[in-house]
Amino acid sequence: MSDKPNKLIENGKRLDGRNLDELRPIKMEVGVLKRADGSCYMELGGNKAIAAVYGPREVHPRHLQEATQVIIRYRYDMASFSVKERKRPGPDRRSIEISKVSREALAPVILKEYFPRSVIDIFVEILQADAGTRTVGINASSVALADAGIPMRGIVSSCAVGKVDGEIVLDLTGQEDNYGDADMPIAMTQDGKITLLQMDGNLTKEEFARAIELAKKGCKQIYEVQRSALISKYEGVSNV
Amino acid sequence: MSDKPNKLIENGKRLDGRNLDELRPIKMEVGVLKRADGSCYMELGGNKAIAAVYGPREVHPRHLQEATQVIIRYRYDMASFSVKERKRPGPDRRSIEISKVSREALAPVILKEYFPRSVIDIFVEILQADAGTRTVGINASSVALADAGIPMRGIVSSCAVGKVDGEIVLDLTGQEDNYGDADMPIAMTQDGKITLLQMDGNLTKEEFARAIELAKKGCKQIYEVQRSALISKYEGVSNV
Amino acid sequence: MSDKPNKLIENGKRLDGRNLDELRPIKMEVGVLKRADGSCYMELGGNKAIAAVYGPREVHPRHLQEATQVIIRYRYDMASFSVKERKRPGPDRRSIEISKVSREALAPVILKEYFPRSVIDIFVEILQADAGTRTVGINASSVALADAGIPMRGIVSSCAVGKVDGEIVLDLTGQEDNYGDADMPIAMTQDGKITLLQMDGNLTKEEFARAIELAKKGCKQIYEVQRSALISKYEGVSNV
Amino acid sequence: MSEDIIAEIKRDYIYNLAKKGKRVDGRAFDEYRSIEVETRLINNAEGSAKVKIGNTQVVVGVKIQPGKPFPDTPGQGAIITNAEFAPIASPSFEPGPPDENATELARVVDRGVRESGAIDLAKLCITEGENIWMVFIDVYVLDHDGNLVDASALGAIAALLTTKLPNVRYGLGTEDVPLPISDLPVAITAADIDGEILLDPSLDEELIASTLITIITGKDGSLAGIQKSGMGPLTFDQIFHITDLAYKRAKDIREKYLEIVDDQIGEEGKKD
Amino acid sequence: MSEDIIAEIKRDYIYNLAKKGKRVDGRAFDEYRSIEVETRLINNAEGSAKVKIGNTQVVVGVKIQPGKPFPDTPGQGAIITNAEFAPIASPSFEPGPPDENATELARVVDRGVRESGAIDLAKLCITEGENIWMVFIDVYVLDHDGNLVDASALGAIAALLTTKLPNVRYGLGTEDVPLPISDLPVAITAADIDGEILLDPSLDEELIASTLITIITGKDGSLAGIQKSGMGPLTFDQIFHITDLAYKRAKDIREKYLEIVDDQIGEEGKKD
Amino acid sequence: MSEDIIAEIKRDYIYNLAKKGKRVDGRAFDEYRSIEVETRLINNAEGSAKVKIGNTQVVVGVKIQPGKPFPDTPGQGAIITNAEFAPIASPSFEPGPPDENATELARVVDRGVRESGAIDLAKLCITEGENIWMVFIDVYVLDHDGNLVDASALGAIAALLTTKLPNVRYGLGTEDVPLPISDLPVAITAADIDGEILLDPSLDEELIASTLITIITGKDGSLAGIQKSGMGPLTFDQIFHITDLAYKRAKDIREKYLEIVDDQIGEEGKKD
Repeated sequence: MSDKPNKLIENGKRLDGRNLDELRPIKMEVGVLKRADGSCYMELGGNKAIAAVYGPREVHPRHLQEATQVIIRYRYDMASFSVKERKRPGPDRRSIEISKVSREALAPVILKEYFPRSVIDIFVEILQADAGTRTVGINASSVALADAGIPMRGIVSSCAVGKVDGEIVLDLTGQEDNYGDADMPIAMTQDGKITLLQMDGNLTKEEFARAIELAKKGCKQIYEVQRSALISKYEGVSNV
Repeated sequence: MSDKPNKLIENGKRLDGRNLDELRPIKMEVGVLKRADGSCYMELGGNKAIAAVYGPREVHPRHLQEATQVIIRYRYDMASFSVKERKRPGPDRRSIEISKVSREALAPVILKEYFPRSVIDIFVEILQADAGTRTVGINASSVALADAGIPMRGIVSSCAVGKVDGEIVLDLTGQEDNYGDADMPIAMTQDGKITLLQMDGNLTKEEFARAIELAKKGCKQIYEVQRSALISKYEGVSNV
Repeated sequence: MSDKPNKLIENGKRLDGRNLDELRPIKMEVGVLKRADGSCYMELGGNKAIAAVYGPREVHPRHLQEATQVIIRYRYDMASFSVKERKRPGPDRRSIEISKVSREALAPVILKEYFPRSVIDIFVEILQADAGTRTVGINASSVALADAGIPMRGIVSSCAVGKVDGEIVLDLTGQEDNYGDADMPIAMTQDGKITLLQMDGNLTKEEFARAIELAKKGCKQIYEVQRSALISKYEGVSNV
Repeated sequence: MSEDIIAEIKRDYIYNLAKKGKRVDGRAFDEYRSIEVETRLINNAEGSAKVKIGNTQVVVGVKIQPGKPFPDTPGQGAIITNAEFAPIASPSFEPGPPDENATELARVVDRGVRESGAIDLAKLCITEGENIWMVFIDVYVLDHDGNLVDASALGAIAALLTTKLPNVRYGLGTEDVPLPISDLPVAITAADIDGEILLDPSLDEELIASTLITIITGKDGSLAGIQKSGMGPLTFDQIFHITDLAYKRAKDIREKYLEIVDDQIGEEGKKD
Repeated sequence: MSEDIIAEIKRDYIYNLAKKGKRVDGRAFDEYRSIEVETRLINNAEGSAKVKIGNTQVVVGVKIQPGKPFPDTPGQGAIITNAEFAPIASPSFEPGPPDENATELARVVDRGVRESGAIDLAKLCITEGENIWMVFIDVYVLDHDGNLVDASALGAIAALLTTKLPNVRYGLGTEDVPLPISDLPVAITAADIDGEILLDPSLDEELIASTLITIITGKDGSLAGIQKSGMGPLTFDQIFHITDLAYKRAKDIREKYLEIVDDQIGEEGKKD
Repeated sequence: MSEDIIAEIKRDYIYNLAKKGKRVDGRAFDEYRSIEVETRLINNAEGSAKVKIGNTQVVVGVKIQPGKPFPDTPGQGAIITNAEFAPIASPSFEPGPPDENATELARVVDRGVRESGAIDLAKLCITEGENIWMVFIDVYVLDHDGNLVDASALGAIAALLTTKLPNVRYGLGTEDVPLPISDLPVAITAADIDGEILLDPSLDEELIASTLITIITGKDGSLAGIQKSGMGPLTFDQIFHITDLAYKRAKDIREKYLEIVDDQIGEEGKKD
């Protein structure tokens, strides 16, 4: 890890030049994989990730089927080279937890009763990581689900907010996460239902309320990107 | 481990003040868990353990069922903090062997033909260990089986005998086990059938015969404790 | 490993006295195990291995069955003490690959459609290793399949060829493999179909052609040994 | 009647009660079941605690061993938190590594301890870059009747409060000193049953809840951790309501079950 | 119509086309699909490349870390190659260690790099017997439309060409220097469909092929590795035919996709 | 006729024979099948032996490597015993770690070697607290026709008798010296078939026995280990009867198969 800088915020600007309430640059492309039923590539600052959706398809073996609704599986995985210290391939406790909360973040918008006895698999591969990977995974998965034609009540959008040098900021970088005071990933629907909420660190109740407001703003911007990526796809034009 | 003391027996007394044929203090409580069908907590000197029984219940998947009798499973587990050096959680070769011989120690008294296609699970968690944990597990399990209402021909009682400083003694402590010459855990029914017998160390045939006699005496005492623990439970009074 | 010798070939002879186109001494015995349906023990120089065949028998669970043909499984395993540095028991990536290519080396001669919904298991245990173990495994398995009465189009024979001190040689020892320039295991049927071909190292196209010719010669000799081992078995006479 | 039908009837019953503002065991929505905390029950552990919340029962053991620091924190001790759903706790036990629920439990407990700054990791450095204290927090669930997170988090802090660094055993000093604990984070978990928010859910309540949310607060009332768990969404209003409740309830529990232990430790310290 | 029937029809179609000397996508038997190579796309890796062959897509990352040498090669660096069929690449993903196909893929890629002598392992020794560079080559398959071996092997070499030894990070020098690469091995894979030999098989072609064979050749045209994979036998004539084809095709690919990268690196080197 | 029916008939037959005091292969109840012991068959092992008892066949290899001592025994070597039911031995082979039967086999063999004091572990210390000899005893079952314990235990001691410490290889001396063996424990296993006690059970006999018991005795006739295995109970009288039988039979086997090896080693020692 790099050494701790003296200041992470100077004159209201962050080390990468962003304002406190500004997202990192985003790139999003739909349908990047041929074999998957739906897919989406997303960059958010230094994060690069691909989400793929397979299904709905029948569950085997049968005793795992659910009679009245579709099963949703989510597997978040970090490529071994996505981080500075090589990560041993395969799941660890962190990725197991992220897979669980990400699945729970997306499940509320999927019309599960449409596909009894079936399963929808959502796979996320993080190719390059720089804080906020779980939010990137959820955003890309949400679009990949739409790309796969899965019927949904809406799109889930996700971003992280946190506290850095005493300020509430949007979309932390790795450096801000390491030397900051709090990190709070959140996911929500367009109608303001929270489907993911985690927090690490230290926030007063007032800061928490401000962080939530900032997260709403961030998710709204993310939603616009998701929407235009999907439109570009259907117009046959890539927004890359 | 502590260093080896000069003598483990002095003037016919052991380092903890016991006579050669004396058990450590015992505490036994029945029905300590609400979720299990039967349960029992037992202390024997420095040992603390809980046994839980679940079942009989149907076996899944079906191809594992036995058509004419119940399957009995037994899982002995040591908590990571139960021993001086932290133990990595989960089974190791020692616990696999203990689980096997403990299952075989209890199976002979269970009326297995009453529950075809079913399974009875016996789980033992060792919270604190000081030699003799497998005997504690068997004693507590035997009572937990009764607490669960499993029909049995009798109660299995278990204790260890061994050789320390050349003497045959009952119920070895960890220190006596480490620096002694032989350790022999045994389990038996009230009518004198041996259902578990293991021995490590070195015994002449004459010592073996004496050890067996001492074990009979020890198991009889254990049985009385098991019996009164069960009576206390049914009288609605704890003997703790 | 031993240090690299100055020369591996001197005056057209190899360090163990063999000519360039000579196999190491072979010992082969059929039916060495009672429990297996077919078995074969083989020595090739410093290699010692046993192959066992079980089946054909029904596949469980059923969803693994193939409706029109038999499934063939092959498991190559090295005993922990078969090599200089103790090998941890169980499969590793090398043995997984060898098991795959060995299965594919034998499958073409087995009349698979004779036994739908069934499986044939081929197990190879390497007791002592000195280069060429996969060829020994295939040769012994081929004979064990015949011993088990599995209907086959022919016998598969296997040997390794390679380049050592610039020369194309037959059947490399461990030393020749370590300090040589190329190693090429090959398996073929009597009618000249190649069922296994792997190569490591460096060969010009001309050397490759010569190596293939030498391999043909080696496999022919192996075939004669396999044939006489089977004949000895049926004559009730061991050729050991 | 099959177990499924009984379960179905039970769920309807709990659901309908909740809609009337009631709970099966008569508690108010913001009321906890009775809590018991027992410390120092495991001699072989450097710290230990058993916590009961109603019928839920967990034992937490703390083991301390010297070890190598992580490359990126050469001057800091390490916390390793693990949760085992001991087979005795559950009829559906399957052997194998912890499943996603046990993993989540361990990580939420870990985060509470770590992010509240309850342990000053810099004080656990023995020799920078070479030797540090590793703090293993092992949670064993003995009986599961809901709300494992709060019981485990409370057990972890209670066990840590009674933990001593084993200087003598490892030849690093002439006496064992208490682990320095600087905050007393408390986890409060709420369940959402069709819009109603219930604290300290029982297992039956958890099974019909659409989602659970845990709020961890420190001594100064600030938030030290949050985890939403489960398929149901929550509104912003619900979340602010829960954080308010959590703050109050955490304060009660901290005073009643943790500060009392802390005071005992402090007095012993003076005696030494 | 069930998926099985569609698959059956498709297979018949490909088979019958092949018998007429044609392929579904109109390619000649010895023709590759379009190839794209992009390097240095992963900042956190010391080297990286993404390769597309038609719809097949792999990313290869190279990580370099100091480590202990193997006991029998105290003066040599180590190469550790791993292949992951990332779940996004396949509807039939099962969690767990790499299966036999991923294992074989990793080992064939590894052999191509190792046996061609592309990396001079002696130059990766830092302190004999104590400290060496470990080169981790990790192949992630993102989209699988056949011929993973050629894509992965090409990606591995392209990633290695752009790899720098992280001297600065590990305090072993004042600048990061390129990994010394001395050969540019290229893998060419052929499929046998009822006696017809097709290069660069698509996934559908692989599924009806009786066998696949990969030929790896180096810059000087010599063979550096061979792997036959699959249940079908091959004749000697087929093998000689394939090695001839492989040599030519490898030369084209090397010139077009690797030497260009190599030249760029060389020029940068001069600039430094 | 199905295999199950054949198995059923065979079991009845063995059972009825046993009630008449007879065995299928004509042996007396206290009689062993023919035993063969071959040593030094594996060049790459520091010691090895192959044992046949009837059709049962095991190979035991001993590997010796330097390693770190356990923290609580800094001045002692280590014994690590492992048993593999090699797939060739069994139609019901499943891949994975050793099952409970293989685990029990390994632990009983280990206990026989360890508890008899056959190996003086203090003599396997190279540098106290730092470097010791680790003795890996690996049992591979090649053919399973019952009584694996006796065959494996006999193989372990025979292999250990022929084991040399590889001083030269690890630069720890100028010659390899024999591993010091001070006892020759022998395991004798009995089966209880409806009250009848049969030594050296065949696989068919094991399958109908209610229980098995192994008695390990040392040179001086004392008991060095006992293991009861199986669901059936035993009476005290049965146990005393078996220990008497075991003592006698162990003496015969020790003289015939182990002391002869020991003498050979001794003579070689003199020659050196």
